[in-house]
Order: sequence, then C-alpha cells, then structure tokens
Amino acid sequence: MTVDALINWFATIGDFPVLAFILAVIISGIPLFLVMALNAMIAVYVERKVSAFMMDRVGPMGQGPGLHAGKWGLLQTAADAIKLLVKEDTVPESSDKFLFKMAPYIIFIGAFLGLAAVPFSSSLQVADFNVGVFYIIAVGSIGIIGIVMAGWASNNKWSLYGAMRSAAQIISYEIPAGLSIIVPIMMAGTLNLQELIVFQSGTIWGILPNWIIFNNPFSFIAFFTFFISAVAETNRTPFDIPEAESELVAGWMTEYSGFRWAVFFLSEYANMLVVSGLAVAAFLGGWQSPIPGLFNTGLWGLFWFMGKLGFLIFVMMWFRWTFPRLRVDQLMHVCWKVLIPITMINIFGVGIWKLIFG
Amino acid sequence: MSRYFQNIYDTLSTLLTGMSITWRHMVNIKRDNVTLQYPEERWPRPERNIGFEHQNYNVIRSRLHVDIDDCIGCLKCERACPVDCIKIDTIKAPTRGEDIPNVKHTGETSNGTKKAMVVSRFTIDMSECCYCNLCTYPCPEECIFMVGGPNSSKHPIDYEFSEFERKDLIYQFAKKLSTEQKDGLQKPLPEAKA
Amino acid sequence: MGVVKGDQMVLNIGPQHPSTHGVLRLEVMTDGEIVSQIRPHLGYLHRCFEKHSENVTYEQVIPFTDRCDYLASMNSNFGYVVAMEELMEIKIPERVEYIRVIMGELNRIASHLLALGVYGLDIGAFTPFLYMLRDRERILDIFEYTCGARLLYNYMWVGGVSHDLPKDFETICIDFLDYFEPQIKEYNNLLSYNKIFVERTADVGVIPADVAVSYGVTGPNLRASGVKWDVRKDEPYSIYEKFDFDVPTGTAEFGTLGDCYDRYWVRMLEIEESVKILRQALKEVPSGDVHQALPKKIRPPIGSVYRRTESPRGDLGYYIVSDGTPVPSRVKMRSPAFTALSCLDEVSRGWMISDVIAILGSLDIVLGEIDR
Amino acid sequence: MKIAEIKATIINQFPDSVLESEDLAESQLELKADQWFEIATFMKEDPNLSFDQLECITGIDLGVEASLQSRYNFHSMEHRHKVEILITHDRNEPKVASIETIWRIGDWFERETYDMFGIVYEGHRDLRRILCPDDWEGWPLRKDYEGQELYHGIVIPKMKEEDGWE
Repeated sequence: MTVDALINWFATIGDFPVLAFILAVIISGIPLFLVMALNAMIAVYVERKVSAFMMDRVGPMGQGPGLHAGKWGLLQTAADAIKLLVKEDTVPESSDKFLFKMAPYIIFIGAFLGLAAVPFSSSLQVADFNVGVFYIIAVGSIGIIGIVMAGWASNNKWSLYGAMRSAAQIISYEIPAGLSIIVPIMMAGTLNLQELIVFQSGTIWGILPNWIIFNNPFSFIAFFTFFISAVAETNRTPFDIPEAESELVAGWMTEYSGFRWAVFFLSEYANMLVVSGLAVAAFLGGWQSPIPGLFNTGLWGLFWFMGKLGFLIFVMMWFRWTFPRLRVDQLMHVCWKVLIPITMINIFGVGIWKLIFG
Repeated sequence: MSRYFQNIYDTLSTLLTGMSITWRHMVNIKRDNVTLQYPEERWPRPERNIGFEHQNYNVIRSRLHVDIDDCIGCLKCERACPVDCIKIDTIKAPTRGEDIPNVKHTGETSNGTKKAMVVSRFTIDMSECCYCNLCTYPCPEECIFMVGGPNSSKHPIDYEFSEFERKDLIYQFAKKLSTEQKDGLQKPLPEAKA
Repeated sequence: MGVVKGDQMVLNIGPQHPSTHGVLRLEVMTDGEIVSQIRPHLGYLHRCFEKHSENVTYEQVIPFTDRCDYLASMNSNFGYVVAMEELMEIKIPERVEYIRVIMGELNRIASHLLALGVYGLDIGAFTPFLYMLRDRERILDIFEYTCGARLLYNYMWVGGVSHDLPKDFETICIDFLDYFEPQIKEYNNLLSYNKIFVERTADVGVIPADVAVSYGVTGPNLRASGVKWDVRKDEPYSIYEKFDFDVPTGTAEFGTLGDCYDRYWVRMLEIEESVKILRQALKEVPSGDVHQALPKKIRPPIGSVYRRTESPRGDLGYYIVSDGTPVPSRVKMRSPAFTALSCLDEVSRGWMISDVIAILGSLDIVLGEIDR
Repeated sequence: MKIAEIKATIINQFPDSVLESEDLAESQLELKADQWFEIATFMKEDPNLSFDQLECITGIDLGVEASLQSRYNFHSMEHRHKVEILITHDRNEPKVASIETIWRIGDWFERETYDMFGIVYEGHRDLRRILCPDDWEGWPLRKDYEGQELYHGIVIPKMKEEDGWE
C-alpha cells in the first residue's frame, strides 16, 4: 500500500503523475534497501555467533589492546563491511569484463525485487500485488542469470563448475518450491499475500492459531517441502554445492573480491530474507500472533513477523553447521524423485481435504 | 518401495539427531567453551582442568637462552645441533681460571669449574632452531636451556619472541669483543709458552 | 544410447587447494564432472630427509623423522628407534617399552581424530572437525606435559626416551580416557550415521582386496578392504603381544567392502581399540630408569636392517644401512601414505570430482611423509 | 615357509642367476639382473611362495666408486613370510627389468629410486622423476653428487650469509 498511498497523496497536492510515480518509488525503495542492509549486518553477526556456539567456541569477541571487534564482537560486521569496501576489487585480466562487473548487480536486483512484496505487517508492505506469491517466485529466478553470468565471466574452471551446478540446482528446485506454495493458495483461494495472512486469522479448536501449517496434515508436509527447496534455492547447506569450499574453492564467487563480493553476500542474505518471508506469510500466519486474539494490533504484527522470520533464518544457519554436503547427482535425485512426488501428493491431498471439509 | 520410505525415514531421524547435538552444544556454551582469549588469558590455563602449572613440567620447548658466564666453550651443543644453528668462537685464555676484566670474562663458572677458554662469539639463530632440545642435554654446566618450565627459576617462560625482521632472531650471547681486545688475548700466549 | 563423449578438460586440483591435505597437485582429466584419469604430481614438500640423514649422526636423525609424518611424530620416532635397536641389539628396560606403547597409542588416537575430522570437512560437515580437534588438543596437552613439545617431540631416543613420565601422568591419562569415551558416541551420532554422510561415502571409491595389496596399500585402508593385516599383531615389535586388542576390518555396513565409508569406519573402531590398549598399559607401568640403556656413543655394527611398525597410516618401514661410523650410510623411509596415494588414479576413475575429494580424504594422506 | 626353503626354491628354479656372497644377512638373497623379470613373476605366481606384497624398493650407493644396488623387500600375505632380494648394478649405466606390471606399487617405487639414483628400470610405463622437478640434473642420493649452482636462474645458497650471522 505504501507506493499506492504515496501516489494518491501526491495526486492530492498537484497533478504531476510521472514525477509522483518516480518519487513514490524512490521514497519507498530506500527503506527497503535499509532493511536489506540491516538484515545482512545482523545476519552476518548472528551467523558467526551461532556457528561459534555450536562448535564450542565463542566467535568474535573484542579482545586485546587497540582497535578490536567491540564488546562481544559487535563491531565485527562493521569491520567486515569496511574491509570489503576498502579491499581491492580485482577484475581478472582475461575475464569478460562487462559481464563480470554486471553479474553482482543482476543478482542483487533479483533479491531486491523479491523484497518488495514481502508483507512485513498489515500496513508495512512496499507493493501489495494481487499476485504477490506468483511475483516472488517469478522474480526469485532472476538471480540465476546473474550467477551463470558471474561463473562464465570469471574465465576460471572452478567458477564454471560452480555456475553450472547452481544453474541446475536453482532451476530444478523452483518446481518443488512452486508446487508446495500452491497448497496455501488452494486453501486461501487468493494469490495476494495480505489476504492470505488474513485468511489465517482465528483459531482451530480454540487453542491452535488458524495457521495453514496446522490446518491439515498435507499442508504441514507442504511447509517442510517448501522450506527445504527454499534452502536449496538460496544455495545453503546441505545444498551448498555451487560454492563448495572443499571442492570448488569458492564456486562462482572465486574471482570476486572487495565490494563485488560484498554485493553477492548481501544478496545471499536478502534471498534468505525473501524466501523465509514468503514461507512465514504463506504457512506461519504472517503477522498474526501465535496466541489468538491477543497482541494483534498495530506494531505487534511487525514484531511477530520479524520473530518468525528470525527463527526461520536461524534454522537455515542451524542446518549449515550440522549437515554435510550432498553431491550434485544426489541433489537432483532428492529434487526430482523425492520432493516433487511428495508435493504432487500434497496438492492432491489438500484438494480432497477441501472437498470433504470445505 | 519400502526402501524409498525407509531412506526418507533414515534421513530425517539421523539429521534430527545431528541437529540435537549441535543444539545441545549451542545451549551450554558457557560450560563447553574452549577458546582462550589470548591477550587476557594466557597458557597454561590455571582455572580450567587442562593446562598444568609451569613449574612441574618435565621440560619445556621455547626460546633458547645461554648463561654466558657459565659457558666453558666446549662446543658440545654446537656439535649436537642437527641443523647447525649454534656458532661458537673461542680464544685460548692466557691463564686458566682468572677473571680478565677488560673483556668481562669471569674465570670460574657458577659451579666451580675453571674456564680455559674465552667465548668470543656465541650465536644462536632462533629462526633456524628446530626446537628439538638436543643441545641442552650434553652441556656440562647446564648453561644452555629453553626458558620457562623447570628452568623458570633462572628465566621465566617466553614464547612470544617473534620479531619483525629475521635477522633479529639471531641472538648474540657472548659479549662483543673489539679487535684489539682479541689481540690482547692472543699476545701473552707466546710469552707464557716461552 | 552410447555415452556422449564430451571433450576432455584438464582440471588442476592444484598444489594450493583446500582439501589436498598438503601440497599435492592432481592433474585431473575430466569429461564434464566425470573423472577419466588422474596424474598426481608430488615433490612440492620434498625436504631431502634421506640426504639429510646421511650427514647427521644417528640421534640427530630423530628430529627429522618427526617432520616426515608430522601428525603422528611419536609413531615415526617409534619406527626409527625400533629399527635402530634391532640393528644394534640393545635390550630396553620394561618401563621404556610401556611408555613408548602409551605414547604411540595416544598419538594414534590424535592422528585418527584429525584424519576423521578433516574427512568430515571434505564432505562438508564443519562441526565434527571442531569437536575432534578440541579432543585432540587434550592429547597434545598430555604430550606437552611429558616432553614439552605438542607436535614434533624428539621424545623417543635410540635405547630409551628423553624424559621420564611427569609425576601424576597415569591419573591425567585415565581422566582423559574417561572423558574421551562418551565423545566417540557423539561423533558417531553427529557424523557416522548421518544419512547425507553415508550417502556421500558408501559405495564410493571401492578398493578391492587384491588391488589394495598390489598397490602396497597398508594400514586402515587395507583393513577396510577386508585384509586382516596389522604389524602390531602379525610382526609384533616392542611389547604389543602383551595387550589383547582386536584388529577391526571393513564390515561393509552401508555399502560394498572397501569403500570410503569402511575406511572411515575402520579408523573410528581403531580409536576404540587404542583406548583399550591404553587402559591396559596404564594400569601396569613398571618403575625403572629410562636413561639406563641409552648408549653413550651410537656406533652400530656394519650391516642393514628393514623394520616395519604400525603407524596410523599403515606400514611405516625404515631401511637403515650403517657402515660402522656414527653417521648413517643410508636411511630409507617406506611411507604408507605414498603407497595409499598411488592407487588414487585407478580407484577414482569414473567418479565425479566431489568423489575424488572424498576418496582422497578417506585415504588419509600426509604430504610431509609422501615427499619426505 | 622358512627363509631357507624360500631361497632353496628360488635357487633350484633359477640356478644360474643366484650369486653367492658371504656378507649377506640371513633373509637376503643376491641375484643377477638378467633374469629378474621371470624370477619376479615366478615369486608372485608360485603357490607356496605367493609374494603378493612388494614392501619396499631401496636404492643404495655402496661407495663413491663402488656399484649401486637396489634391494627389494617382498612379503606374502598368505604365508606371512618375507624375503629381501638384492640386485647390484655397475655405476655408469645401471639397468634392470621393471616389475611394475606385476606389483602396481612398483611403478612409484621404481620412479623414486630412478629419481634418486638414476637406476633405469626398462619396460616401465612412464619412468620420470617423482620427487625432484622433472628437469633437475644429477642423481641426488648418489655419494658423488654435488648440487647444481643455478636452477632456472635461482641461486641455490650453499652457506647461510645472513648479515647478523657473521
């Protein structure tokens, strides 16, 4: 609503429709970029601390004299950001320079566009499309063009392997992601994210919040298949084969350094944000509060949404520091022979369930 | 068909046990923390159960140190070193066991042996030393030792002796003898013989 | 329809690569992801151990043997020292034998811990590596408490050991063993039974028994292929026949016999065997003077000896030729990792690149020992 | 099988290729180089010998002017017995048949001995240096070996001349 609200507000002042549109887009775009940057800052720090605690160590702690990483390593992310900005940004001499420079920004655009439709709270949403879910899924696959471009342009065997693997992975995991997101759409009957969340208000048997995940067993499984394929889409363990440290050195990011590498990093965390935002909105009742009836008004919605988002991102980190990595053909096996059949059965099951229970 | 579901069940159960283990480690990090905050906490760690008091160590491997006053110049440590990182030059002292003030040479070692040689150069190249401790065993006066551990009475432990330049790692233990001091030592020798 | 033959691409898993366990260059001819041939290039870490040992005296060779297999230096010393004592027919006091067995087995656990941890890293699991290193640090503390050094000890001398055990050594060791046993169960739950780990290692890189013997593969890699050969049992040296421990061989639990999982699993079982030996040895360490049999001047009779001992990576053989002078005439070290690496080419044909890394990791090679 | 019987079976199978020399240890057997390949195949195939593990090939330089020697250690997994075969080569062109087709590990052991001593193993599929760089001159482990001064223009320092060292 914010973009439309701005446009209507501008219309009341005077009719300069083109300028109003541009201004509205820019004004609502800046906080979105801030959310993305803030999320990346927090997520980097939390990932370091979570991985440290899981490995019996304490991660970045401000120790020693002089310039160090803040009280509990809080300045660590700032230090990272400065390092990445200051570090020399090498462009390999024999690489395809134009594509090499373009790749990070295309991936960034892919993630940034997806963020526009995430419903942070009932009023805080940049663009409320009536095809919100379809929009996020469609925009999510822009990133793959950037990855393949980066892999090819770095003119390096490791990057080529990484790019090819991630192309195969992301494209083939969009199918189970798409199929398992159909389940909430079938139940709520709408593609619009706000209506989807509104559909999930109320309770089941009085105590459970009426989230789609608790609605019926099929949608319960659909949440997990969606979450697994979402993890695969953002190249996170156990599917982080494109940038497998032990095999491909750093996959398609091998030749990048400095600010361009920071943009990759930013868009990886933004992708995680978009995908878990969609999961929260579609399955976990968006900005609905888990205790039905209470804390439902105004700013509480944002709190609940951010809480669920944070938990899902924590689970993605939890995966990363526990599981080994799948091989490429096993990855394809899991996608085509395990996830897709299960999502098909889910859709069929939910259809029957709606028929019986209406 | 059953193997297919068995596979899925196995995956889920083993992955969940794995996650429970990392969760347990994350939750009680206070008890399991292993890292040593270096500048504040140093080795050995007294308060944790591993890390022993330095005094009751058998032997320690750290920087080599030589008490040059006790060194009688027998070159045993130079021969024992597998990587030849010790270089000693000695000059025959005119009289056995007397101090020679101008070159600050003491005649007797701390445990009473009379010195026949003046050690004019005793250099250890710590950047080449392989810390095998073979030089400390043959020394009759126990004047070459690795600092700390059982020798912490003579010299406290020091494992932070890194330098910015490699040549600073070459330790000169003997006192600098200028050329005329060296000739001074040589000259009386012939008269003594005659 | 026939296999589509794409054009060959040479991929250099080069000397500087995260998972070559040292400075090793694998020139891999790949067709897409499938490997058709591997040519390992060695020699990046060649420090002329054998030339050095022809210019230093017998006791000065020991620090050099440490640096060959730097993950199991105690066992490298052990091999050299046993060969020398056989050449010079020195009789060693009982206490020294017990100390050597204890140090050898502790070092075997430490070396296996690192091998298994790094293997988890090659497959992608980061956390077990940290747990295993944390426990390995405990063993290194014990070594430091005894001989001052944590990695390269120069502790076992020809005819004895450099220092006697510190005062409450037995209690510290038994505390460590009590702490360590439940940890093994935790590694198994976290990594060994993890389905993704099993999926990545079972049936991968199978070495049949006859190929293993023909390639001279020894140690855990050979036992994983089902051949029950352990130098501690079949050519007993020192006092290993006093302890009862069994030799774990491959059990083809999750795949065919001799695959990567078996090599991993045999090492895990061997850790438990070493703990069993340690418990028996720590109970009955006799008293005595460790410097009693140390020869003043090592001057072996003219002749040669070839003696094998069981290092964590396999048969560590020393061929020592002496010509009566205090300087050895020839010291040849038969390195188990050298032979393990030689079968990589034949074993990893037809597998994918990520499997080559898995096979290389399961062979547990150390480049310091291969290049000497 | 006792070591004496092993030597006996080899001797009566190949009578003229065995050399008698007095200072050999009990488990050693010296052979001439000419029939070495047949003897090796016989030792592998013969049921009661069946040496299926080639433990180690050691090259030895017996002295500055003396001859080179390569010593093979064999071991049988089945019968658990061992033998050591010695073959002497003269210094200027040491040659012997390669056994890497019988025992696959012979490939690398022979390449290493070639790299260190220059003993040529005929019939080897790709006899190259394994540890030293391919274009290194000289055989490092020979007694009369002195290192080359320059390698690709890089000076190989003989003595250390750190400035603080003198």
